[in-house]
Amino acid sequence: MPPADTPPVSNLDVERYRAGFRQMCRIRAFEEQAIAAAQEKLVLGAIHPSIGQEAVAVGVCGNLRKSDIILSTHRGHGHTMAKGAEALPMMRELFGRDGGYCQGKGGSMHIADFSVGMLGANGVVGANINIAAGAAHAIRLKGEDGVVVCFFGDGAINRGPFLEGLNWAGVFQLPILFVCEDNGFAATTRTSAMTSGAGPAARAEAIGIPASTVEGNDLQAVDEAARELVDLVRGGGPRFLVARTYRLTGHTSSDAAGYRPQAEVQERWLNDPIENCRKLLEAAGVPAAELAAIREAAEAEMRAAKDEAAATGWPAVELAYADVQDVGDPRTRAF
Amino acid sequence: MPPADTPPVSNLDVERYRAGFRQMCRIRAFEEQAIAAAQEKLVLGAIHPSIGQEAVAVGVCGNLRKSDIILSTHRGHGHTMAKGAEALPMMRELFGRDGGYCQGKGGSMHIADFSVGMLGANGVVGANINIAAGAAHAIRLKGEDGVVVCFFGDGAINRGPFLEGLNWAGVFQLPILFVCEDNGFAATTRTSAMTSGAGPAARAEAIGIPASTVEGNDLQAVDEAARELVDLVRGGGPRFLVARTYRLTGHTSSDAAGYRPQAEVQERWLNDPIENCRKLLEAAGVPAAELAAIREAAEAEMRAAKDEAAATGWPAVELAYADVQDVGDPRTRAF
Amino acid sequence: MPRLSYLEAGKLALAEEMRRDPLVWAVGEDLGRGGVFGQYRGLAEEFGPARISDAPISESCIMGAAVGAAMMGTRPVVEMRFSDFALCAVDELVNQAAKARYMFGGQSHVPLVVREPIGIWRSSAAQHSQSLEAWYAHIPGLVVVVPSTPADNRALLKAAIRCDDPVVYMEHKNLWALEGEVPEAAEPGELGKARVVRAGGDVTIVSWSAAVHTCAAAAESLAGAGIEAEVLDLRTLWPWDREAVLASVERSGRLLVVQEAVSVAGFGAEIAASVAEALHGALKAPVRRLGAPRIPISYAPPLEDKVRVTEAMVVEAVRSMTAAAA
Amino acid sequence: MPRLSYLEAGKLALAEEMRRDPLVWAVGEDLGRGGVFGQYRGLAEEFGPARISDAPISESCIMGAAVGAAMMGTRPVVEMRFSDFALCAVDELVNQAAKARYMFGGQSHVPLVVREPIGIWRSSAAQHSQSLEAWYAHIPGLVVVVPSTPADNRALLKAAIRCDDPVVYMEHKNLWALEGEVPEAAEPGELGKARVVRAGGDVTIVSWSAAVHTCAAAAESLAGAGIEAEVLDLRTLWPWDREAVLASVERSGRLLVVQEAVSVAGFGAEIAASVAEALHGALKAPVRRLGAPRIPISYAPPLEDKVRVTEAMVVEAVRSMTAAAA
Ligand SMILES: Cc1ncc(C[n+]2csc(CCOP(=O)(O)OP(=O)(O)O)c2C)c(N)n1
Ligand SMILES: Cc1ncc(C[n+]2csc(CCOP(=O)(O)OP(=O)(O)O)c2C)c(N)n1
Ligand SMILES: [Mg+2]
Ligand SMILES: [Mg+2]
Repeated sequence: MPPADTPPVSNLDVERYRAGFRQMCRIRAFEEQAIAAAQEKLVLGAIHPSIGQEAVAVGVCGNLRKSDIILSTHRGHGHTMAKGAEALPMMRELFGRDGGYCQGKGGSMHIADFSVGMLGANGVVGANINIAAGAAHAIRLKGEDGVVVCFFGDGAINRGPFLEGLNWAGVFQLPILFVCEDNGFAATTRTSAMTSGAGPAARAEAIGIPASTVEGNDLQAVDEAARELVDLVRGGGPRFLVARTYRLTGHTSSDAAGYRPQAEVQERWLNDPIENCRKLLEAAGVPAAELAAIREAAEAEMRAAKDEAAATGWPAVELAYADVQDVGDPRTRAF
Repeated sequence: MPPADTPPVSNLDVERYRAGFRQMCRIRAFEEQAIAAAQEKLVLGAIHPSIGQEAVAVGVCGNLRKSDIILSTHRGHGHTMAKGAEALPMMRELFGRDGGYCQGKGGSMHIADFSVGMLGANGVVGANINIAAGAAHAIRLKGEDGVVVCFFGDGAINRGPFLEGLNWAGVFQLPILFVCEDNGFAATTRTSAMTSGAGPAARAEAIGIPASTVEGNDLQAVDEAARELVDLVRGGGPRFLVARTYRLTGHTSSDAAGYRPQAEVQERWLNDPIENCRKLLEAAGVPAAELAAIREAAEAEMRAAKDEAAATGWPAVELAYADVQDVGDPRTRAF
Repeated sequence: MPRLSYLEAGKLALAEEMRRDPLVWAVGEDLGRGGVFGQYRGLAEEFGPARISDAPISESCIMGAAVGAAMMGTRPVVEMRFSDFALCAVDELVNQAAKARYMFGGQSHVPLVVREPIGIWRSSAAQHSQSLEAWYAHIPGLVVVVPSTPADNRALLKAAIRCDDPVVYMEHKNLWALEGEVPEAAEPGELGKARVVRAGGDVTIVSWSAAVHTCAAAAESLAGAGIEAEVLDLRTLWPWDREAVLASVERSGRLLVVQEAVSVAGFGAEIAASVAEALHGALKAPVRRLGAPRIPISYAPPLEDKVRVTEAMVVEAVRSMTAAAA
Repeated sequence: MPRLSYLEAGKLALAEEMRRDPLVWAVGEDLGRGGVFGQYRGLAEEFGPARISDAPISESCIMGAAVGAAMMGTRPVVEMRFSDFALCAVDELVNQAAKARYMFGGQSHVPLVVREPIGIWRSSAAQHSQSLEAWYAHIPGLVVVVPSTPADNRALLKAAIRCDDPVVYMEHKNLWALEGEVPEAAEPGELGKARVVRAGGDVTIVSWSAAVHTCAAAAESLAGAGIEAEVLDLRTLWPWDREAVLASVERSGRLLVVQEAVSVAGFGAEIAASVAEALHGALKAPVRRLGAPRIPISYAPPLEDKVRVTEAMVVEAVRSMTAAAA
């Protein structure tokens, strides 16, 4: 299922999409190395790979400033990297090692890099929506011109915060772009089976947030849609974007996803966003070898990140008592 | 603002609307006596009168069987009485006296009469929506043909359970009618100021629940809409009804409602549902004196209920420890 | 020293902090018209609707948005009306606010204050009367404040607003009208310091929030009978003033904890257990707790009263503790 | 006696109760494919999708709908995946389920079971590892069950399903694979009765859930050193077996409570305080508690380990308690 109409390649901004391609390759390679590390028991906690969804993260974040803010989900590696975080401290965080973004205290599900405006993945589905609304509220209160992007999955639209956070953004006309990554699944369940009505866009519209839908495996389409929406949101009010995509792996790295037919997955692999982008660039005249080299470089980078993370020591044990709170003695445990 | 077109009175079911008129008068009189009792410090907890909204409770509940179920809100006296509860045990409950429906343990905000299918008022806005969905789920599981009606206010549509409960009802296609009483206010706040988008009906539709809107101060309109919807719901799936009305008193009996212009309130009194119904019946040939007598009888009934409640003793103190739970000793307090 | 009500003192604290720091703002239902108890009356007029902000009936978003706004450097004060309604926002408070600083490895602070009025207030029944302070004391990352006087409501709300940790700030609904002296000085109080309500050497009574006043009254009448009780008002439950409690019990040899909350697994258990652990040898009588039975709160006054700890109960408990040791 | 895993034993209990009573049903995310830990695997095949029902990601509706369905006479078993996610449904559990019977004056029961897997499981971090059993023990109306063995997971889940009260049923995630003997007899267990894991006269160790196994191992090694510890597994925290605990401590003169949860305001405080109150004169050493420090749970193993109570810590605590008294 390749994107319906491949746009004319003549006036394609090749630089822009080459960078996007590279970023998608890096995310893919990061996920692959993370999965391998999980299989080798180097990553001990659950990880939720975003393989197949890279174009959403890259297409949206490519339109943000460093000072703009994103909030992510349990499936947050792609968003984090797309917003500008580096591979090694990310990998170290997944490994729970020293020098991880969260000092090894968060792991994959709480990955964050506040220095690039990435205010955290979240272990609770939908919880980031209200937090994102509040981040946008702060921008408005301070009279700044930043934008907040809140990523969440199609499963999150059935949680209360979806309603409360969108309504909040609408009432206060906050500078926030909601991005629903509709990958068809919530864990092992087809989201459609547990969702009543026409879906995320219709719900957003009913809450007064203009919504649009985009083919999420088409980097160019996501990029263009996001550019327009981020412009509207900056200094303006909220918008909603549904990106239709597919989770090419299992829910976690240890989920074989036997609940969906092989044929379905195979067909979806034909719409791999990276391959789509590769073809687009090739058609625009970028040599295949150059694109292959970008991909290989990304893979090498992530292999190195994995190796280096594996060679990194644990965080100092005393960190267990740090950053709990300013007030009171956290060591209190037993007398 | 009287109802736009008064329907032809010729084929009006006079019996039906005389009964409805009587029920509305009883609710109104109950509320008036409850307010008086609160002023006299006979009712000690907060009460939320439903004056002005009687046609919604009566019009909807008039289409239910005794075995059908309703769930109500903090503003629940009207729903409770319309579903068939008696005035005296209701009044006793508000007074916290012996013989109250909840043995005086619940008061106004937790009034309930399970024997007529009234499964409780609720002190938490919106909490009844999920509970109602579950009640309907049980009916479906047991293969019964009952219907659940869930009443809530326009303020409740901004709480998470609105989304979660409606989605649940849609997914499982439960026999439930959601009734949103849109009285324009949530406590001292105009609901419109805190609600984004087109309102309750649009939200319900977006969640896949067909919605309709009715003039809620017109007993006949509510009755007809409810009849059609209850028929569809019985053995079928969920429906949503918005009843547009107005809270003629303050939020509680001690709220002077100074936040809204006198002129607005005065204008709204011209659309008093009881007066609307009285006119309808008079136009259909019911003598004015008969209607006045119905109203006076209702007032006398409620005065008597108030007096009798005031003359009733407190519940036995040991009841404080009853009905906590089967397991464990609730008296545990101090050693 | 001017006299203010507990409610006015809280309002003054918020106003002072808002004047001092433009990043402080408050949000909750009906705040524009003063809030449900009038704690915000007049503030919207001074600070405008953006800083004294109304909110939809969306407790989970009020709390969750405050988390995001706090991470972005503002200082939200969020109003929950009744602590019972904060149960609609527990994920936001406990999984998000309390843990964000830690789980993100110190990249962020979450300086928010959640005002959660607690306690029994005549005939408010099971969903408008709870005191769940013990819950929050159990959660790493949270500060728990339970003021009992107008002066403390001013000083501690100011401290809470300036604190970089998320603070659960529990005012007692039955104290709104209580008047008391409030120092002119606008200094914030210190979190974690108990107040000696009354000195005495025969027994240490530890309490907080409205129950402090019951204890003070009981101590007065005990004094008439020759028993000198020391009454400590903890003021904050996390951190709680372990040192002050231990020092007092070391002198008196007797501990009675008095709380309005359900006794089973209430915070009183933490204090009683801590004292029993630390001062076993110094105790002249077993530690004791008074609190509510494990029942929901009733509407009918005589039933509602069954959960109250009365002055007579405190007197009786102290008498039996002192008699036992004699 | 057949050997079953803790997970299989829970599954068997649910299947048996569903066969016995057509009004028992289960609902939660992904149940149709076995649930997140496989605790429901195969059940949808036997009972169909209406009785082993999938759910949207709507914890508050899962819980709230269960309240309504329970009031209508069915017996829902609701699955929260991780007890942490139940924090999205606290109003439904605490304000609604726990109070409905009482505040409606006995007009209704709310026979629901909430399965809330608790505890530390390697590298699951702050939002997937909590043990908040103390919270629910504090709430009138709730039953709290914390099984530690396959046999108990079968017997107590059956008891929970048959109980007319709302039950918070907390399985420990680290025990899923634990195998043990499970009696053939399909009788439900009794709520509120502790199990004597090991008899001994020198010290009483009270514990529950996974920590019981740490205590049992510690008791073994203490026995090697001539110290006989009695280990009690409470199994349920409300009701908790006060009689059994007091009787044991009366004999041993020493109490150590061991819990995985945060120690501050944990349920261990209730037990320690109760024992100190009731048996002050009989104690040969001060009561003691072991539990987690007041920090969120980390992802990195060495930091995560900082919250664990280890066998060595239990041994050390008992040694110092018995030494002190010698
Ligand atoms: C409140 C809550 N409920 C359940 C879960 C368990 N859970 C983790 S991810 C997930 C599926 C989420 O689906 P979706 O939002 O579509 O995101 P996706 O995984 O597809 O990216 C579930 C149910 C959770 N983390 N939080
Ligand atoms: C969760 C929650 N938040 C706040 C309140 C306080 N409160 C009680 S009634 C009310 C207004 C409700 O408005 P609406 O739903 O429109 O019902 P109405 O009072 O108009 O009948 C509020 C905010 C509450 N009871 N529960
Ligand atoms: Mg999804
Ligand atoms: Mg309203």
